Formats: sequence, C-alpha cells, structure tokens
Amino acid sequence: MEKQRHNLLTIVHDVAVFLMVMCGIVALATDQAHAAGDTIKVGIITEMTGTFADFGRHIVGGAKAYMKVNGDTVAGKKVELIIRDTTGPVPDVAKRLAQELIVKDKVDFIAGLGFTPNALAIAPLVTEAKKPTIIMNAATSIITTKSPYFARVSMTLPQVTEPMAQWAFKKGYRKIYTLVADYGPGHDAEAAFKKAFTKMGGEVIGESRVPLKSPEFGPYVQRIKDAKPQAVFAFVMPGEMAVAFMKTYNERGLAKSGIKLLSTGDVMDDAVQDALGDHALGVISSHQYSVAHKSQENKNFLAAYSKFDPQRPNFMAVGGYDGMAAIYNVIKQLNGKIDGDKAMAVLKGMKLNSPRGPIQIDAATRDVVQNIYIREVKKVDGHYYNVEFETFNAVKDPGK
Amino acid sequence: MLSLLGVLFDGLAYGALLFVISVGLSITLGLMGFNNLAHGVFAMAGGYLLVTLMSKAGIGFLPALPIVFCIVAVGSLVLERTLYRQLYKSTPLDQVLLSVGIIFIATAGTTFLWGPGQQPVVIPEWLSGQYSVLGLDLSRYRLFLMAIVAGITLALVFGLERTRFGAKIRASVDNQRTAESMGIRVERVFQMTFALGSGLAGLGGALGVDVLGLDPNFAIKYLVYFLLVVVVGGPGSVFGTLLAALLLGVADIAGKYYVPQLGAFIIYAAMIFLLLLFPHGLLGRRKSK
Amino acid sequence: MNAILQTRDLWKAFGGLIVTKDVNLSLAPGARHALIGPNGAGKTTLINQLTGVLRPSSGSVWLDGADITRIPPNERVYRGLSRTFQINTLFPRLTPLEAVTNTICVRERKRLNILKRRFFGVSRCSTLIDEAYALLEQLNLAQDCLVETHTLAYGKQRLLEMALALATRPKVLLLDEPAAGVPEGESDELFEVLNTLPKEISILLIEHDMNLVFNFADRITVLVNGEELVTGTPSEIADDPRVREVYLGKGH
Amino acid sequence: MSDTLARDSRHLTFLRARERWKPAEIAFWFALVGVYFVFPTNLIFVSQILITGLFALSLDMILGYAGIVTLGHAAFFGIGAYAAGLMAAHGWHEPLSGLLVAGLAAGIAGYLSSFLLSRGGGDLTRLMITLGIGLLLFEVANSATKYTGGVDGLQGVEVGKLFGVFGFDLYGKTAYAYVLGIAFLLFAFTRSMMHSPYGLALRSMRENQTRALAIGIPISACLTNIYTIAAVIAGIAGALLTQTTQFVGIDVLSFQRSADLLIILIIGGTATLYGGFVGAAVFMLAQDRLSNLNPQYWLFWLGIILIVMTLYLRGGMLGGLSRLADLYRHWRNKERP
Repeated sequence: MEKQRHNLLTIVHDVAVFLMVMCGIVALATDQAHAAGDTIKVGIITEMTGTFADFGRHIVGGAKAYMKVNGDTVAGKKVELIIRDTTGPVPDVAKRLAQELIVKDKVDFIAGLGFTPNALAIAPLVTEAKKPTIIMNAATSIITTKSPYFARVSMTLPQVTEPMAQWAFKKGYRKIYTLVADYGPGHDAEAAFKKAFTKMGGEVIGESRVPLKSPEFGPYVQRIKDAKPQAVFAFVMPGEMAVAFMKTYNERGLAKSGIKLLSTGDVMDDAVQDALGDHALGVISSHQYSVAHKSQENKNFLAAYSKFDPQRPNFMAVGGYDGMAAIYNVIKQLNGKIDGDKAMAVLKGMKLNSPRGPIQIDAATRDVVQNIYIREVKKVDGHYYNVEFETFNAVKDPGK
Repeated sequence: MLSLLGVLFDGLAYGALLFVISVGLSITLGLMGFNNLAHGVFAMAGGYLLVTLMSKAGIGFLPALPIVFCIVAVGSLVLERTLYRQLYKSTPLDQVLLSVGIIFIATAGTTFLWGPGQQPVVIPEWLSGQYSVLGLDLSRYRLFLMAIVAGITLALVFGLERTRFGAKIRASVDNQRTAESMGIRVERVFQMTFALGSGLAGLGGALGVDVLGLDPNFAIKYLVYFLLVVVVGGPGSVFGTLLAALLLGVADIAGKYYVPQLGAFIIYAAMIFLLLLFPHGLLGRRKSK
Repeated sequence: MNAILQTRDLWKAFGGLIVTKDVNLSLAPGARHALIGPNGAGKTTLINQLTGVLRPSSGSVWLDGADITRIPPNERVYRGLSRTFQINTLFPRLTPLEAVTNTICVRERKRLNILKRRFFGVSRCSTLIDEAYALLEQLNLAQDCLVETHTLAYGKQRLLEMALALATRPKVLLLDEPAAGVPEGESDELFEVLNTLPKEISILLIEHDMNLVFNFADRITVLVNGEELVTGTPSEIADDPRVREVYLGKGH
Repeated sequence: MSDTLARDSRHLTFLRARERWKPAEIAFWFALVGVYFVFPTNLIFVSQILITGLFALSLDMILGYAGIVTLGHAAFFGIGAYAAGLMAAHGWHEPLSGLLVAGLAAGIAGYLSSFLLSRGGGDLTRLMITLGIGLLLFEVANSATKYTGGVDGLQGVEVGKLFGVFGFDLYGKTAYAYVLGIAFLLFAFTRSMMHSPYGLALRSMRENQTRALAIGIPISACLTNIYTIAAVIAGIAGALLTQTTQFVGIDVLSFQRSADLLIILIIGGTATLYGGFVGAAVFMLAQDRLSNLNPQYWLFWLGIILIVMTLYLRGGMLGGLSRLADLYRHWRNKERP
C-alpha cells in the first residue's frame, strides 16, 4: 500500500515532467522550421494584443498595404513579414522577441516598435547584431541616439510640438495653459511646447498633468477654465483619454468661452475622429499626417489599406507603410544582399515620397525630417477629418 | 466658495457615475457572495448594445436604456445557467478565475465583432452642455445621472427591504437551507438576483460610456473601479455602495482640483485608508457564523 | 485557593447585549468541571474569552496564577490552555499524523533550532513524530493516521479533535461538546478516552448530554443568560430547584 | 513481524518519502540543464520562463501555502527590478550583489506591507489592499521619471561580468546559466522550508486558521514572516529580469503582471512547488505560439483555458495529473486485488 503510494507520487511527477518536456520540445521544434531561402525577412515587433492592439493593427496594416501596392518581390527576393507580439510596453518581451528574430529567424531587418521602452531595450541587441532597425512609431527623441542601427520614419514629439507653439504665437496667442498626460511623452510634449513658446515671448500660465488611468477630467478642465487662458495646449493618449478630455472640454463650455484648443495630431488621431464626433470640431493640431492629405500617394495608400482593415488608418499605419518603403529601397539598392552597415549607409539621407508628403531620413541623426501641417477638425461628407491648412516645411527634430 | 461648491457638485456627480457602474456588482457580490469580476463584461455589453441600438436600429437614448437593461439581464441568465451556477459554492479564487476567463473571451469577441477602436456614443442634445445656476455651471448629463442614481437607490432599497421578492432574497442569502425549508426556491431567487445585478451592470455601462468611452478593454480597464467602490462600501449594502461612491468621488475630484500633482494616487490611497479603517466595508456586515 | 484557571468578574457585552455577566469561574488543579446551561446561555462566548479569541469588556482571566487577559490566543496555548471545538475544526487535507506532529512541533518550537524548524524535513524530528504516533495510537487513530483527514469517519474526526488538543500538553483542557453529533452507539469510544485522560489535566467540559456530565464531572456550573446560576457538586446541582426550573420549565 | 518495527517504519517512511527528492524532480532540473545544449537559440525564452516560474513560486508560498489571495505581488518584483536596475545604472555593475540588494529592498517592503494585511476583513479586502498598493507603486514609479525613467524605462543598466569572468552575450548563454543556478538555489531553499515543521505549520494555517490559532501557531507573525520571504524571492526574480534584459520597463510593476502571475500559478497548480514553473512554461509557450498564429485572439484561448480549468480541472495541471494518477491507482487495485 505504502509502496504503491510512493510509486504513485513518482508517477505523477514523471508524467508532469514528461508532458512539460514534450510541450517544450514541440513548441521549440516548430521554431526551427524556418528555412532560409531566397527571401528577405523583416521581423516586426509590435503590439498585437491587449490594450494597445490598435498599434499593431495600424503598423502591420500599413506595412502590408505597402506590399500590396508594390508587390512582395524586390530585386528578385521575396519579402516576408514575421510579426511578433509584445503585448504592450513590455521591454523584456520586446528584447526576447528581438533576440529570437535575430538568432533564430535570422531576419534581415527589424521594424515596428510602437513604444519607446521597447525600442530602447533592443538597442544594444541590434547594435551587437548589426541589424538595420526601422522605428515605425516610437516617438521619444533620444531613441535614435541609442544605436547606430536605428532609423526612424515616424516622428518625434518635439518635432510636431514646436510648430504648434510657433503657429500659436504667430496667431497672437500669448497666454497658454498646457495639459498633458502624466507620463514620459506627456512630460516631453509639455517641455517642448513650453520651451518653444516662451522663447518667442509667450507665457505658459498653468500646467496640468493628468494621470493615465483617470476616467474623470472634470477637475483638470475646471482649473483651466478658472485660469482663463487664451488657448490650451493638450497632449493626452489617443483613445478613450482623448475622447473623455474632448467631451469634458466641450461640456464645460471652454470652446464656447473662446478658449482655443491646440494639440498634437496623436490626440486628434484620424482613427478616433468619428468616435470624437462633434466634440472635436474646430480643434487645431499639428502633425505629419492626415487621412485627408491630398496626394496620389495617399490615395494609393488608403485604397490598399482598406483591403486589410475596414477602419480608417492613422499616422502609425503610415509609419508602417513608409518603413516598408525604406526597407524596399535598401533591398533594391543593395540588390538583395543585406549587410547591416551598408544598409544603414543607404538609409542615411534616403528620401521617400510618403502618403504624408515628402520625407527624408537625416544623414546625421538617422531621424525623420518631414513637413509638419497645421490642421483643423472639420466635418466633410458626414465624417470628421483633420483638414490641413498650413505647412511647416522639412522640420527636423529640435530635441537633438 | 463658488469653486468649492463646484468641486462638490463634480465630486458627487463623479460619485454618481461610480455608483451607477458598480451597484450591479454590489448585488451579485454582496447578496449572492459571487466574486464576479466579469461584472464589467455585462457593463460593456450594455454599452455596445446601446451604441448598436442607437446607430443601427435608430432607437433614441432614453427608450434604449430599459431595453438594454432587459436584454443584458436575460442574456446573463444564459451564462448563469451554463457557467456561474456551477461555482456558487466554490472558493473565491475559482470564481475569480472563471470570471476572468469570461472577461478574456468577451474582450476577444468584442474585438472580433466591433474592432478594437473606440465606439462613438452620441447622447441627445438636451442632455449635453451645462445649466448655469447661481453662477455655478452644472453639467446636464451629470444631473441626469444623479437623478437616475437617486431612482435606482430608492427602487433597490424599497425592492430589497419592502417586497416579497426582497424578503426572499434576504432569506436565501442568510440561510439557504432554512429558506428552502420555508418553500423558497432558492435557485430561482438566485437566478433573478443575478439577472438583476447584471441588468443593472448593463444599464450602468450604457450610462457610463459617454464619460468612460467604450472599447473592448472596457471590462478590464474599469474593473478596479467597480471593485473599489463595492469593497469600500461593504458588499451587499446599497447604501454602503452609494456612500462609498460619493465619498471616493468627492475625494478624487477635490484632490485632483486642489492638489493635481497627486491626482493619480488619491483614489487608491483613499481606498487603502478606508479599508484599513473599515476592513469589512463602510456598511458591510461581518459574516455571522 | 490556588486555582489553575480562574475568571474574575468577567463581563462581556456586544453593544447593549450582555452575554457574560460577572462570571467567577474557578478550576482546581485536576478538576473535572462541567459547564452547562440552555442554548444561548453564553457558554461558547465564555470559552472564546478563556482562549483569547474574544476580549472581555471587563474582568480578567487567570491561568496558573498569571493574568492572561491580554495575552494572545497562541501564547495561552503555549502556557497550557487548550481546547476542542463543538463543530469539527480540523485540517481537511493534512493527515492525522501530520496534524498532530504539526501541533507537537509548534509546542516544541522554542526548543528546536532554526535549521530543524525551518530547513530540515519534518521527518528529522523523529522523537516528536513518535510522540504523535503514540498519541494517535492511544486514541485508536493509528490505523487511519496516513490518510487525509477529510476522508475519516465522523467519529474518528471527533477523536482527532481531542488528539490535537492533547498534543499541546495542556494543563487545562476546554472540551466544547466533545460528543456533539456522535451517534449513540459510537460515543463509547469517546467516553472511554475521556475517562482515561491523565489526572494532571484539569478539564472544563461543556456538554448537553446530562448522562455524560453527571458521570464525568466532580463540579458543575450552570450558566443562564450569561450569568452564573449556581456551582456545586453533581448531587447539589441535581437537587437544586432553580436548575430544574431552567431545564424543565416552571410547571415541573 | 514485530509490531513496533512495522509501526516505526510505517509512519516515518511516509513522511520521509514525501521529503525526498523524487527521480522526476531530479530529471526536471537536469532537463533544464539539457536545454542549454539542445536549444541554444531559445535560451532567453527559457530563462524568462524560469524567472516567471521563480516569481510564481514566491506567489505560491503565500497563496498556495499560506492562503493569502493577492493581486499586487508585482510590487515586490518591481521593487527588486528597479533596485537592481538603479544600482547597475549608477555604477555598481556586479550582478550577485545586485540580487542581494534587490531581495533586501523587496523584503523590507514586504515586511512593512504585511502589517496592512493582518487587519482582518475577507479575502476580498486583502485582494483590494494588495491591488491598491500595487497600483500606487506603479504611479510612484511613473511620476518619479527623474529616477525611474517613467514609462520610457530605466536606461543605462549595465551589468558586469558574472564572477568577473562571464559576460552576458547575445545568445543569452551566461544569462541562462545564471538564472538557472539562482532559480535552483531558491527553489531548493523554498522546497526544504515547505517540508520543514515551519512549512507544515503554514499548510495548516491555510487549511484552517481557527484551529491553527487554537494549537498555538502565532498566525500574524507567521504571515508577516512568509510574506516577507515571498517578497524577497519575488524581488530577486525581478532583479534577474533586470540583469538579463539590462533594462527596466515600468511594466514590472503593472497590474497585468500580477494578474498574469496569478493565472500562471493556477494553471500550473498551487501548493505543488512545481506549479509555478509548469504554469509559466505552459502560459508563456501558449502565448508565444498562439499569438504567433493569430495574435488578436490569444485572449480568447486563454479565456477558454481558464474556464475549462475552473470547471473541470481544479488544482491546475499538476492537480489534474494527480487525479489521473488516482484513476490509475484504482485501475491497478482492481487488476490486482
């Protein structure tokens, strides 16, 4: 009896371990299946699940749209996307995915990267492995300084913020209140705006930082109302935070009492415009891309994107699109033989005709140089758009 | 002085919102003792139903509300029959896991059906904007919410204290065996209670989306807030939930207005503080042996 | 008198409800003392105050000449005050051997060194395990000592209740209705155990079964509405008209 | 056969058999050593599984063995991660001392917060208090951008060579050996503690608090104690993550991490010691595989797994397996009466 009991425990553990090892072997073995061939592999590290699944949807959608327009073969090589899910700003996962893409999948490029911490975490890896890495979204200035193999096609926060400050001053605003989401990018936007605006002689008469998890904007908006500025510069997370903010802003009658709302384009994200509805009408924002941008490239992009996603694309999708454009260009120039240093040499100074307008990757900083547009939210044919009305040409990242 | 009154109004209004989204949980958790973390799923269902009813079926905001309540209540019975019922007597941990599973499936399902983005919610013209009363600007929608809260509170307190059904619920909760021996069909009573709690969750979700927004992560994003209010109030006590909601609402708004630097901390700190003072909730009953 | 366990003017009220009213209980060393009274007389509340689960509103509890009113329950156990429960309060997924060994290890914890206490397997404390086994054997539980408690028959679980209390090596043992729920036929085993308990252990017995009480106790206290009605020898109690009134109603 | 002899061997062998390292356990750890040679390209993944498993083990100590439900365990993981990260970012690059400091910091936090848990109230109150502490800490790390880097993460974490010899490389070989070594040491430590009289007392507390108090166990002191030890181990797990990724993201403190951890432990099985590791392996492999197949619906599958688990597979994978073994025993007993 006792002996049996003992055997039993052993059996339980044996079975457990056996199962676990089998699981592991099966799971790990499926990894080894990728055969190297006449393909160029692009590993996309982005958010496919969780709260930020929208990031991945746009970035991957944009990348696929580019391949739809331009075919999946360049210089005789087939381009293959390998998409990996970080689940959010989780740098340890991002780093693991990057490592696996490099040593196991043997990718030629790494791309994607929705969040700054994810990009920063993989910097030492891509430097060590000499993998050209295209930042398709993450927007903190310092990113490109962390690895010589980083190139960015998206934007930096100061880059889009500064033109807003300049435009506001030009329009005669002198007293402005800033409201930002209480996290790194928010702090950066606050600093960039304040720096640019006060340098010209304007005054920031109040600053508020709103916690990320706050369903209630009432008290913050009330403080603004009490401070009576001429305008508010706002930077909050796109999504429900932007929606909640806009609603409160209107409900409390700030728009009616003549306090103009200025923001960057991430807040007036094209994808959430219809969710914002009338609340956002008349809001001025500065950004590199609007769905309403009038150009043939944009038309092509929108047509291709709609094949993958019934919803509207946004600037992240354009990041994905242009990132692939840059990669295609490199493949073409190097005739399919990808080498880290040569690829970076091609990327430096590369010019692209993007759906957002002309862009260039700065030869010195590997950061994007692009037009920044000032736009106003208008209702066109029953839908809401950011309509561009003024352009700041070839803006570099002032954060460097 | 004026700003103080304004802050107080905002706080109470925010409290009203917290109450509306949490009271359903207070019922399932407090009366039935089921740790239903999937409360937010019913709230989210309410939100999506409202949006769909209004945009696809062209039903107005007000008439849509009772429809949402009924559909969610009836729909919840399906889940009650198939899943919840089996775990009424399980440990809290099992109940938590089951309901977290439901949240995950609901999140994936909603993403599949509606996409991951924010849903637009349009409330009628007469509910948007503010009334100006004696120099104070009072939001119409918030006033509307407060009226609804008063209505729900009265209805629940009356319903639970004064009606036969209420008596049956209390009897079933206090002692299942005795209730059964008195001829009460406890199972049926629990079903009805569950439907009531879920219906209220749906209604709360529908009323809340204008302020909280609506996307597939709704259920998990606001989970903390539902629990916070209910646990602080003392599960099962409608008044406790109301009191906790108003208290936390005012504390949060006042804190954010007067000390905005600490905005993110206030509600959690208030919760921990209140729970240390009242481990069983403000008006919670100690579980008698 | 050098009582082993004593309460002095013990008083407990929940709000306006007085549940213990000036109780002065006193157990001599080696006593077999029974506490009886109708339902709701406050017997269990009194036990809870003795063991320290409840804090009395006023008055004090003395164990072996020391005031233990403000001492936490686990420390009272350490000083030799142990109890059983009216409703089985056991460790369902531990075996009786583990449960009793655990109790003995807790009792001996200040004598075990940190390595034995924290890092060496329980089986290294073989003398303690032998003691546990001997105790289980004494209570006729040896056959079942290696299966999980929840699989034991009810009567066996009642015995385990007793074993856990005895394993603390109490000076005073509080028995809260040890025969509760045990069918008539199976209670013999239990009574036998009660009768063979060593004389050094003083016992306070709460019981409804009057047969058992009158056979077992040498002193009896009757508690009514939280108040001590009378204390005396079994024959004194049997003859007391007030007790008859309480138990049999006025008509008799 | 002499009666005493039979008696002696019987009850002592029973306890000894429980405490002995089973062949399967030894195989488990050797298999992990084997991974180093067989799957050299997956080492980072497996070391992250080990770190999560270690973290889950620390949760098992308080949930499985002491019976405290917590949703804020990431707080200690995060404190450890930041402690190790801050040290490494400010010039102290030696990894082992980093682990020690991280464990110490997390332990102090665990010791202090354990007093908030002994205030009474039900599981739910404890759940909310732990959750609240976790959320507060997240906000603190988020606001203290100057020190923690906020949501952008703590940069400049440079970890020196292990024992001054082995550098952390691209393939994660050193990292793997390091993590495996530390995980094994802490596992052995926990294992022996759980089989000691102290572990027995903990289990009895989980089984029945009222009785545990009545046999003289100083419950709140024990809770404080185990909570502190669990916090130390969680902190070390956090520090391991920091040192192997050379980066600290604010997500180490996130609610998501606490919630995932709870799910991992439940999937694996509580109070089994190995449940955390098995759960971490299953969860992370499944997440990786399923989200590669169709990233959007990983949550859907996870939900299904959880529901099936609670309805039909209580006790997690290891619990289910032991029931399988029970069936097997019945079958064998029938075969050989």
